[in-house]
Amino acid sequence: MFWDWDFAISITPTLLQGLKITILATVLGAIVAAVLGLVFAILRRSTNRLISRTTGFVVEFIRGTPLLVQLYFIFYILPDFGLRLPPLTAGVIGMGLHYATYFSEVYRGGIESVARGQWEAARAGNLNPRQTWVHVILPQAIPPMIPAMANYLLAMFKETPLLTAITVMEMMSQARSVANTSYRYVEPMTLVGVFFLIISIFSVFGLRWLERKFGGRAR
Amino acid sequence: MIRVQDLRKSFGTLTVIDGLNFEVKKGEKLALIGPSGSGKTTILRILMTLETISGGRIEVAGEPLYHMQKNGAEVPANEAHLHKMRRHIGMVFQHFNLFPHKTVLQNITLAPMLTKGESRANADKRAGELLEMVGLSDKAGHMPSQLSGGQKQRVAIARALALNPEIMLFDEVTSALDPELVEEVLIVMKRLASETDMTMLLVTHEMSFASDFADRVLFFDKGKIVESGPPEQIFKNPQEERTRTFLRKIIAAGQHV
Amino acid sequence: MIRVQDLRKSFGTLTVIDGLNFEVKKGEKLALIGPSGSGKTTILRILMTLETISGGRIEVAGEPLYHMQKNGAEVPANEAHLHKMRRHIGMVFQHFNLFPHKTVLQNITLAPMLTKGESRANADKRAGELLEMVGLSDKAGHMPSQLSGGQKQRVAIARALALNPEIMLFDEVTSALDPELVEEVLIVMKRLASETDMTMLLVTHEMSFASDFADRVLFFDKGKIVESGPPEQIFKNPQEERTRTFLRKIIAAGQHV
Amino acid sequence: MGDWAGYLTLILQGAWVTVKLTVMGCALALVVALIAGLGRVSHVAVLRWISTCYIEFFRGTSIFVQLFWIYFVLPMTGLWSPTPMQAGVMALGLNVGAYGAEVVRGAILAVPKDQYEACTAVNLTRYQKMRHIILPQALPLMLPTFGNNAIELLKATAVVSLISLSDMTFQAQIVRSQTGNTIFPFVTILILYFIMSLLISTGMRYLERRATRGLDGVR
Amino acid sequence: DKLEDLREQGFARIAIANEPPFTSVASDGKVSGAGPDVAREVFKRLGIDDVEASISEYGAMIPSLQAGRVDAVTAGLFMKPERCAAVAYSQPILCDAEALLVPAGNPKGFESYADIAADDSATMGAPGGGTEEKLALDAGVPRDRVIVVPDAQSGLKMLQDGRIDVYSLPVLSLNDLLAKSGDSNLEVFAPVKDAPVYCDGAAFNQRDTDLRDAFDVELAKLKESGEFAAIIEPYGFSAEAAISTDRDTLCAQE
Ligand SMILES: Nc1ncnc2c1ncn2[C@@H]1O[C@H](COP(=O)(O)OP(=O)(O)OP(=O)(O)O)[C@@H](O)[C@H]1O
Ligand SMILES: Nc1ncnc2c1ncn2[C@@H]1O[C@H](COP(=O)(O)OP(=O)(O)OP(=O)(O)O)[C@@H](O)[C@H]1O
Ligand SMILES: [Mg+2]
Ligand SMILES: [Mg+2]
Repeated sequence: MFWDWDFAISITPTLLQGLKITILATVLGAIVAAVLGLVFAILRRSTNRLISRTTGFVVEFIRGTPLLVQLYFIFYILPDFGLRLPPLTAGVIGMGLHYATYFSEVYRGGIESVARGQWEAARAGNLNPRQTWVHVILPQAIPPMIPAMANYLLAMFKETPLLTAITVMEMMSQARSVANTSYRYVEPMTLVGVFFLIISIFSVFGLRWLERKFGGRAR
Repeated sequence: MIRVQDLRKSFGTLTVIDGLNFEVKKGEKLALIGPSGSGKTTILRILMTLETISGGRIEVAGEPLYHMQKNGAEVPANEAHLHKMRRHIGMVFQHFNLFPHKTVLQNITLAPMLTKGESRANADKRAGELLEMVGLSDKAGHMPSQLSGGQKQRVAIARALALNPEIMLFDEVTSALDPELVEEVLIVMKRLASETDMTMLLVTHEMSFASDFADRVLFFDKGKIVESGPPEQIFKNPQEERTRTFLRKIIAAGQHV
Repeated sequence: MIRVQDLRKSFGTLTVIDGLNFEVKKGEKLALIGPSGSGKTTILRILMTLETISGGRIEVAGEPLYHMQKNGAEVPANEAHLHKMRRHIGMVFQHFNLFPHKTVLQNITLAPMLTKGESRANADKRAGELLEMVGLSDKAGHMPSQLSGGQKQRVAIARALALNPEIMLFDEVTSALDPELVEEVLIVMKRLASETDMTMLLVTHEMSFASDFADRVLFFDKGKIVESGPPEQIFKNPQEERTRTFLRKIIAAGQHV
Repeated sequence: MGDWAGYLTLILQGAWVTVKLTVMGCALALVVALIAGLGRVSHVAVLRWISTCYIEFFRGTSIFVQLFWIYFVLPMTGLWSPTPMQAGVMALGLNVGAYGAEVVRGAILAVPKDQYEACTAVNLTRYQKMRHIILPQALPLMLPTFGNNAIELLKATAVVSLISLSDMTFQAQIVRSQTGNTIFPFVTILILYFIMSLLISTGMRYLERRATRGLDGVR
Repeated sequence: DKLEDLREQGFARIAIANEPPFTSVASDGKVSGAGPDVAREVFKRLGIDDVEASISEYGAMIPSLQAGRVDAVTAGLFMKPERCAAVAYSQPILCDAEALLVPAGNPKGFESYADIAADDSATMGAPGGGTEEKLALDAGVPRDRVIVVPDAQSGLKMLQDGRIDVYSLPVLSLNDLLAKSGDSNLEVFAPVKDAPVYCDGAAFNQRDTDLRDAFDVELAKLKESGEFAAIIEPYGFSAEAAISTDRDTLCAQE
């Protein structure tokens, strides 16, 4: 017997419960990533070599090592140094930190995509740096970033199963828990795959729309 | 109005301008001509403070541009000094550089409102007059992307004029335009030259226009002034061999002067 | 050599060419002039099979270009037919479109070796002759990025000639060049026009060059031929009001014809 | 607590598995990315369709689910029963290959239209055009993103520990439970991952320099 | 015939858990522990010279068996009715009772899973898909107070960090864990009241009952000769417990 519909239907509410946590973790993580990413981007542009280099190293390190290991680190090792975070918080911070390194690149790309002539025209119009950023650069830099950011949001969504390792009951954990108690694996895992796929497919349509609207470049 | 003394400018190891001296009187219309890469754009960009200088001194309206007084000594200018000096100068770029996310009207009013604290009503009124002058009264609400090249360039001219600079710099304002659209911009420029007493520096490859427009022509080569004088002299009776060769080539390529 | 009948071309809802008819005889040199957006480029691109057509019929060297015989009926051409027909035609682009990752020599020899199976030795020899003709014998090993615009365009001409097409198409081959570099390209083109009996179609905004180069001039507007005739007639004594307005504007913008 | 040198050897054995997974996964990803990327821009509708489905499917679902299907569900269908190493390489290669395919497509489309037209003007066939003109120019555009993708793949190898493949993260877990020490194994593998990702990015930069040699000033 | 295939091949693939003392991995990578040692011995007697052990997480063991990725699981996978329905067990091998790891002095006085259920603020850690999780849920501990912990070391750490109040595993597992940690602030409470004693067996694919039966024959001989006790007792397991019960009893025990 390969597939049991009744069983599949009976576990769906449990999985949807997990899906809620998955989405919560994704959205909160993305907010952290967006804010921290901007901080990284600004620090990396700093004229102080020490600050920009150090930030560069930290960013490279975080980006070069697996999120799974970072999550273990945050959840199981940081308490030794007096920082005990609840699972979801640890997960949000871990994912946010990891993806902030990607977001910082997006910010950089967005800012660099503004034509040099725009900086010069602002200067010729005698705007000061703050006015240049607010009225000329950012309004042009942000729209092309949106598709790339949405892309990373989707990537974060798909990485939430890692949170299992730090006891967050997201969708994949729920599925494994169901599987482990029922000894049926095909239904929960396939359902999880289907949920991921459905959300991704809708997101892809959303992304295409964003790309059309803001005409940016994807990953 | 402008005095350039021993100006030097290098990009890395490449020296683009090497010991340049010239003066421009108030209200004078100057055309800068010369082969590609001779440093014409660079000079305008330096006057607009879009570059830094490597040596020498520039005075604009009686004050040093890249230097300032501090405790009696002359030190490199800081951003505040540059900001003050830029009020004297406006520039129109080859590729217009309009703000693509603002309407035509906003492009013109943005800087006056932000840098001079003008009220929206005043800024709008002045922008209306300028659009009238460049013949684009009906385009105030359009986005730049809805305009043709010639129209964009006329908006760019209006934008630069909106700040009422005493000196205007024009860098090949027609060379990115389709030939048929060139005329409408040149008409505006000629009118501007004859109607105002602004000081104007114009870089161009259109010899006949340079000749119509300018009181004086500077012929550049390799970051130096080879020859300077009224248009009749430079175009009809050039003294230097280098100038003659340049003009011969230009004429062979189909332009008349 | 070329016969265009009732040609129509639309981009979406925009009809760019609408019922165009003309013929070009073997060896004829034709200049296509007209305002921006009139469809000049589009015609050349259609002849080079870079576009599809929306209606009408074109014959090149006696065979239909966009149609072919199949079981006695005329059907739209397939890629194989287009590939065969393209052997008659070469094109030089406004922006040269050299292959940036190949040397000058490779740019010229690539197509003969790949499409005609020429040996490297033969292809190199012919490339040498062509480079000689365009005055660039010493640049064979250079990369395109090391050349000036004028040199690039001369290489592009040599590349197109290497395939020995019977028809050559030139689309504003000098308009992306610095004025000083225009001449060297025009010299090559004039020589080409006088020395070979290739059929040539030239789109240009340089009226004096069109007048020197062409046996016949077609003046286009809005995808239609407004007037056609020998250069003396078109430039000195145009029959149509539209032609006169166009020429007036061009002359006002600084060109002579 | 014991014999650190011995446990370090265990981790290094895991590191070797990680290296093998990364190298083979990248090789597979590269091949798949080229095929699917070319399929995406093919003029044959069916090929475009198949490539799109593959890409959207593997980008749309999470690598955990893919790994699970390949390792547990595929054998149940009786078609093929991959070893853990094969399953890991397949999941990683197909997953990252789907992202790579979009990079290939993007790079091919980023070659200016002019170049395609010049090919038609000198009458090259479709194959000759791709082989001699488009791909050689697209390659330098792909390399930086491929470098990032390779690092993504390296990090993703950590998830194969979920199918009991003794990679570096898995070995760290074993050392952790055998010794009761958490910091030692995790710090060790963090450093090892970082070294590996540095090697990848350095290697890619070298390749990039080679591929763009002579192309300077073109773009 | 599966047995013949394995003999020819010269080794059997077994899944083991990363859970001392059921299994242990030496610093040279060699696998030992009570489960693998018994399996190795029995397979040897069946003419299969060697076993190839792969460490799995609990959740992956039964799928591995069903997908034919391993020939047997000898990992402290206790017999329970659902599992007996999913796999073919041998006769019992390792028996252990459930235990609780709690702060020293057992401040909350937990002695059974029902005690945990009764304390609204108590959270309990257990491995995902393990017996303990099921027992706790059956005793009325709500789902959100049973934290699924990825591995024993993480469970210990969470207890030390105060993230959970109690961590439950079989007695010997907890003893080993506590000994390795050397943490005097914790203690093991064993056995858990009202919790049955469980025994594992070697688990086979249900298609391979022949192999299972052959395994049982050799296992019985091993038990009789006393060699069985010699293998498992050094790890702390009781041979008597395994010999005095059988598969059918255990599979019926809820
Ligand atoms: N930012 C820069 N970095 C390096 N070199 C530069 C830079 N800007 C200009 N140059 C070089 O300085 C020289 C002069 O350039 P400039 O643009 O002033 O010439 P130009 O006379 O305006 O030429 P054109 O007629 O082509 O516009 C050229 O050789 C150019 O390559
Ligand atoms: N790919 C396209 N999609 C939509 N419209 C197009 C496309 N190519 C050309 N057009 C339109 O077709 C018309 C004719 O264009 P074409 O380039 O042939 O003009 P042209 O005579 O060569 O002008 P120019 O002198 O500016 O080169 C223009 O209105 C142009 O906007
Ligand atoms: Mg310039
Ligand atoms: Mg054109």
